Amino acid sequence: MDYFDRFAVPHPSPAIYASMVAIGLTMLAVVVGITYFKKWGYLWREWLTTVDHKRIGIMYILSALLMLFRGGADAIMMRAQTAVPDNGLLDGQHYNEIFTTHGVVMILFMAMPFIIGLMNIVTPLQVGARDVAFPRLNAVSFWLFFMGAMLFNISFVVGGSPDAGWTSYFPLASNDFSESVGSNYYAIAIQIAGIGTLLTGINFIVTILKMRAPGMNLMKMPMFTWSILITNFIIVFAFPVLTVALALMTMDRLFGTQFFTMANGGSDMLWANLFWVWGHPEVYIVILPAFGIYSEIISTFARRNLYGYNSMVISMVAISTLSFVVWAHHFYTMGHGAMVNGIFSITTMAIAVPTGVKIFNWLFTLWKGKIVFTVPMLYSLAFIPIFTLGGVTGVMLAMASADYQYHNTMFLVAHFHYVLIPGTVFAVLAGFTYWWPKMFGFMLSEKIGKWSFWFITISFNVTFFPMFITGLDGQARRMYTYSESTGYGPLNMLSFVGAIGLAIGFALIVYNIYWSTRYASRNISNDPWDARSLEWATHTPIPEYNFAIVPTVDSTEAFWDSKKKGFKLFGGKVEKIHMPNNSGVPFIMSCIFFVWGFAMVFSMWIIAIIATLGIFACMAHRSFEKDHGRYISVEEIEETENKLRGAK
Amino acid sequence: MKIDNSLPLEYSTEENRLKIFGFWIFLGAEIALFATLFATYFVLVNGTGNGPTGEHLFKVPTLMLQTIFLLTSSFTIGLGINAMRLGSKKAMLSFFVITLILGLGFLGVEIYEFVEYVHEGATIQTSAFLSSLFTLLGTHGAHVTLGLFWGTFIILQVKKRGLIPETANKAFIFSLYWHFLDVVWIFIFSFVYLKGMM
Amino acid sequence: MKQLFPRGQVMGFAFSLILTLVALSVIVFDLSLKMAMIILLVTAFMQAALQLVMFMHAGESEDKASIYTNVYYGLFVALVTIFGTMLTMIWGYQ
Amino acid sequence: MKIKWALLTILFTIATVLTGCDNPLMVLDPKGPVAATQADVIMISIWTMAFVVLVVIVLYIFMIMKYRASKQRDDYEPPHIEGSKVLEIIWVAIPILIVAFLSVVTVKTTNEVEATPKGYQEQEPLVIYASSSNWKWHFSYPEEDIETVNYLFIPTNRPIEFKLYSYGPIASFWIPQLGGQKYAMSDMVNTLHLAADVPGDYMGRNSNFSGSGFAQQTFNVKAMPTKEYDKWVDEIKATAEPITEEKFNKLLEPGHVGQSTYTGTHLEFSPAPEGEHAGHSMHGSSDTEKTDSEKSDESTKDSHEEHSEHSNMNH
Repeated sequence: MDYFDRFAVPHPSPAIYASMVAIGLTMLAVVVGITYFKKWGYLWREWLTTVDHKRIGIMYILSALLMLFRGGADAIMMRAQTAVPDNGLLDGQHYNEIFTTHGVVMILFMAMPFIIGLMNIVTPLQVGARDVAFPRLNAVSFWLFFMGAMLFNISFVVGGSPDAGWTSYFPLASNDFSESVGSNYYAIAIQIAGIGTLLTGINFIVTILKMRAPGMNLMKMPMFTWSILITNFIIVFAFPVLTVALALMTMDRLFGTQFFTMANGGSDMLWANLFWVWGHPEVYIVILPAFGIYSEIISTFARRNLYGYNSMVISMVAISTLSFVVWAHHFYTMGHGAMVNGIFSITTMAIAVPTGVKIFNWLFTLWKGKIVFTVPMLYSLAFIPIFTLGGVTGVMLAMASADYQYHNTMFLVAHFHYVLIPGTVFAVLAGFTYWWPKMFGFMLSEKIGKWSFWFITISFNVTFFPMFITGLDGQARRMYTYSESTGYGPLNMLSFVGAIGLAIGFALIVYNIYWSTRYASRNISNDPWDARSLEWATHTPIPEYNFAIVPTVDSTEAFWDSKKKGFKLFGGKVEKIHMPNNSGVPFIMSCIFFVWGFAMVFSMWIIAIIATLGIFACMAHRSFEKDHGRYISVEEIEETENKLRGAK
Repeated sequence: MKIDNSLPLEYSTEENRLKIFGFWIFLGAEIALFATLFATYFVLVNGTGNGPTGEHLFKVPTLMLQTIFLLTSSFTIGLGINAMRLGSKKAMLSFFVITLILGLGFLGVEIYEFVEYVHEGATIQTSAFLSSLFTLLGTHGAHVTLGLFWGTFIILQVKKRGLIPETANKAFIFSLYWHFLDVVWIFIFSFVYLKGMM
Repeated sequence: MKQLFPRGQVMGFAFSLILTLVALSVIVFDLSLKMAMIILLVTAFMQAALQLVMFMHAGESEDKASIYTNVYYGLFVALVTIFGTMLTMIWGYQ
Repeated sequence: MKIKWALLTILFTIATVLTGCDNPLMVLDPKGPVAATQADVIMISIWTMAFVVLVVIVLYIFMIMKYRASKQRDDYEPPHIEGSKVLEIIWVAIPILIVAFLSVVTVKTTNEVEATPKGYQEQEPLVIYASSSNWKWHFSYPEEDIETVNYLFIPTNRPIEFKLYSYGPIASFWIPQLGGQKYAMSDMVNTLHLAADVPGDYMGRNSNFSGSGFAQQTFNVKAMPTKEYDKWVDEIKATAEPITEEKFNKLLEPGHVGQSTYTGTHLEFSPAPEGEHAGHSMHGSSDTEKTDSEKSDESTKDSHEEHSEHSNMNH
C-alpha cells in the first residue's frame, strides 16, 4: 500500500473528494455516451487524428473555455475566502493551491490556447493559404498542449496541487518547502504544453512568411496576421528560456542538482530571473494578438480602414523587442542597486510609447467612421479606456522607487488584471463572437451577448478597482486571510460581489452558445458582419481546402476592395488541390507524453524510461514514414463549391 | 508534387523549402535555449561550494580531441552535402558515415570525461557550478546523441530510396543541425573550457 | 575527386582550425583577462560566422533576408539573456 | 447611452469606495523620509497619468458619440484615411516627453531611497539585522546586543540600516509607513535604509508569499524618541534571557510564535550570509583575490552607489 500513498492528496477536503467523484462520473458518462451513440469512429477519424487547422483551432478554443471555468472556479473561491476578515472557508494551504493553479491555468491553459485557437482558425484564411505550413506538427502542438493541461489539472485529485504560486519562486518551490508532488506537476505539465507552444511558433512563422496569397507582401497583411507573426517570433525566442528554467527546476526537485538551492553555490534568485526572462515576453504573447483582434474588429465596425497601418506595425515590432529587455522590473526589490533598477525602469516605461501609439490609432480609426455597436465592437470599445487605466498603472509600477511600495500588493494584482482582462479576455471573447459564424455557420445571439458584455465589464471594474485601493493601504497579495482591524473587509467584499457578477456574465456566454445553437438562423451569408479581410471571402462553412482558387491580393483590404471597387479576388481556374493526410501519431505520441509526465511527477523511473523510448519510436516512425498526402480532384472541388453556393 | 528542377534537390519542392526555412526558425529557438544554459552557467560558475573548480577539472588533451572531432565532422558533413549536390550518392554516404563516426568519437570522449569527473568526486549534485556544467555539456551531448540516431536513419533512407527530393531535404536539414551543434561547441570550448582554465 | 573537396570548404576548415589554435593561446600565454576575453569573443564569433555562411549556406535561398533576420534576432535575445542575467544577478550587486 | 451609464456607474463605485476609507491609505500616509519620497513619487505619477487618461477619455467619448452609425446618414460611406504624419509624430513625441520626465524622477528618487535618508547623513545609522524564518521575523541589534522576535522597537530621528536575510523562502521586509520593501533571501544580505520621523505604532509584514503561514507573518513596529528607546534597551538587558543556539533553532522551526525578547544575538553562532559566510556564488567564489574585497564589502557597495548616482545623473 505504501507505494500507492504517493497518489493520495496531502490536504484533502470534502470539495476535493466531491471533485474526484465528479471527474470520475463525467469521464464515465463521456465514455458511455460515445459508446452508446457509436461515435468512437467519428471522434477518431474527424477529430483526434485531424490535421485541419480549423478543427484544431476549435479544439483549442473548447479546451480554453473548459480551462476558463476551471480557473474561474478557483477565482470565485479566492474572492469568497477573502470576502470577510478571518474567514474559515478555506485553510491557508488550500488557498495557496488555488491561487497557484488559477494563475497557471488562466495564463498558460486559457489565454494562450484561446489565442492560439483563434490564430489557427483565422491566420491561414487571412493569408489565403490552404492550411498551415506543417499541418501534422500543428496536431502535435495541440495534443501536447492538451495533455500538458490535463496533466496539470489532475494534480488536485492525484497527489496534490502545486502551491508555490504561479511564479513558483525558489526556495519555496524546492523539496524542502514544497514536499508534495504539486511542484513536480507544475514543472512537467507546463514543460509538455510549452514544447507544443514552441512548435506552434515555428509553424506559424513559416506559414505567414512563406504561404501568403500572391500579391500580399508584408505591408499588405491584415493587422491580425501581423500581430500573430510578431507574437510567434516572441514565442520562438522566449519559450526555450522557460524550457530550460523548468528543466532545471525538475532536476533540482527530482535529481538533487543545486541550481536554486540555498547551499553549495545555488542561487534562488536565478530562478526568478529565468522565469521572468520568459515571463515578461509571455505577457506580450497574450497581448499582441489581442491588439490584432481589436484592430480587425474596430476597423470592421467603424466601417473604415485601420488608421496609421504603418505605425501600428512598427509599434508592435518595437513592443516585441522591448518585451525582451524589461524583465527585471518584476524584482526591483531583490536588492540590485539603483543603477540596474534605473535601467529597467526606463526600458519598461518606454513600452508605454508604442502602446500609446496603438491606442491613439484605434481612436482615430473611429474618427469619421460609422460605428456599429455589435457585441465584438462593444468589447473592443470597452477595452480602450479600461486598458488605458491598466497601462498607466503599469507606468506607475515601472518607477522603481515607488514600486518598492506597490510590489507584492493588491495594487499589482489590480494592475495586471486591468491589463490582462480587457487586453486578453475581452479580446478573445470579442474574437470568439466575431469569428463564431465563420466557424459554425450561425451567429451568436446579440441580445444575450450584450447582457453578458455588460455583466462582465461592470463586474470586472467592481472586482478589481477596489484592489488598487487596498494595495495602497498595505494589503499584500496572496494573503488567505486578514484581521478585521486592517479595515480591508468592505472592499474585499465588494470584490467578491464583482466576482459573482463576472461569473454570471460568463455563465451567460455559455447560455448564449446553447441558445444560439438551438434557435439561431442557419441562413447567414459568408460575410455576416460586412467585414474586410480574406477569411470572409470563402464559404461558410469553410471547405477543408479553404479556397477553391487561391486569391490574389493588392491591398491591405483586398476583400473590401472586391466588394466596393470590384477588385477581382479569384482569378484563374480550379486545379486539383494537395492536402495532407490525417494521422493518429500526434495523438498517440502526446498520450505517451502524458504517461511520461505522470511517471516523472511520481518518480516512477521504469515507466518514464519506457515512455521516453515510446516518444522516440514515434519520431523514428515519422522519419521513415512515406506520406505524400492526397489530392482533391477538380470534380470534387466543383461539386463542393456548387453545394456551398446552393446553400445560400 | 511540383518539382522545380532548377534548384538543388533539397529545395526542389514547396514542401522542402518550407521545411528548410522552418528548421532555420527552430535553430533560432535553439540559440535562445543554449543562451539560457550559458547564462545559467555564467551565473553559477563561481558557485563551487565545497566541490572542485573548473580549473581543477578541465584537461587540455580531451578538450582538443573533442574539438578536433567535432570541427572535422562539421567539415565532412559539409562535404557530404556538396557530394549530394553533385549527385554522387556513394561519396555522400561515405562522408555521412565519417561524420557520424567522428560524432561517436566526440561522444565517447565526452562520456570518458564525465566518468573522470565523477571519479574525482564531481557529480551533478555536488555544487551549483557542476550542476550547470553537466547540464550545459549534457544538453549539447544529448543533441549529438540524437543526431547520431537521426543521421543513421537518413543514411538508411538514402541507401534504400536513393537521392530524391525527400531524402535530400532530410539530409540537408540534418547538416544544418550538425553544423549548429558545432557552433554551440565552439562557444562551450571558448567560454567554458578555455576561460575556466585561464 | 577535386569536385568532392571544394576549395572554399577546405579553406574554411583550415581557417577554423587556425582560429581554434588562436583561441588556445589564452591558456598558453599569460594574458590579461580583458585581452583573453577579447581573443575568445573574436575567435568564437568568427568561427560561428564561418559555419553559418560557409557550411550552412544561410544566404543561398530565397529566404535569405528572413533567415538572417531570424539569426540576428536570436543573437539579440541570446546576448540580452546572457548579459542581462549577468547584470541582474552579478554585476548589479557589486 | 449605455456607455454613459456604464461610466457613471464606474465613477459612482470609485467615489463610494474612496469615501469609504476613514483613514488615509497607509502608503500615502508616510511617517518617515523614505516613505515620504515614495508617496510623492506616487502622487506625481498619479497626476501625470490622470492627464493621460483624461486625454484618452475625452477623445474616446468624442469619437463614440459623434461617429456612431445612428447619427450618420444611411448612405454615408466612411472615407479611406491612411493616417497622418503630424498626428502620429505628436502622439509619439508627447509620450516620450512624459516618459522622460518620469524617468528622471525615477532615477533620482531610486538613488535617494537606496541611500541613507536625506537630513540623516551625519548620524551613525543604527544597524538591525532582520531575518525571516517560516513564519516569523527575528531582529538582532548587534550594537545593543539584544534580539527580539516579531516586534521591532526603533528610535525616531535616527537612520536605520536593516540587514535583511532569510532562513528559508524569500521574504519581503515591508513597513509601508516607513518605506518600501526589500527581499530577505537565504544566500545574501540586502540593505534597506529607513528612518522614522514620528513616534507611533506601525504595521510591518512579510509581503512575499512564503508558504501556508504567510498571511500571519507580521510584526509590530514601535518608533519612539531616543530616550525611551534607550530605556527600553536597558530594561531588556536587565530582564531578558540570553538567546542560545538551542533556543534559536527551536524558534526556526516552521510555525507561528508570539513576541519574545533575548539578550545577545543569534549572529554569534549563526552569522548572516555576508562576507565570508555568503552563500551566493559571487561571494562564495574560491578565487583568492576576492576575499580581500569582501571584508570591505560595505565600503565598496557605498562607493558603487555614489558612482551609479553620478552615472545616472549624466544620463
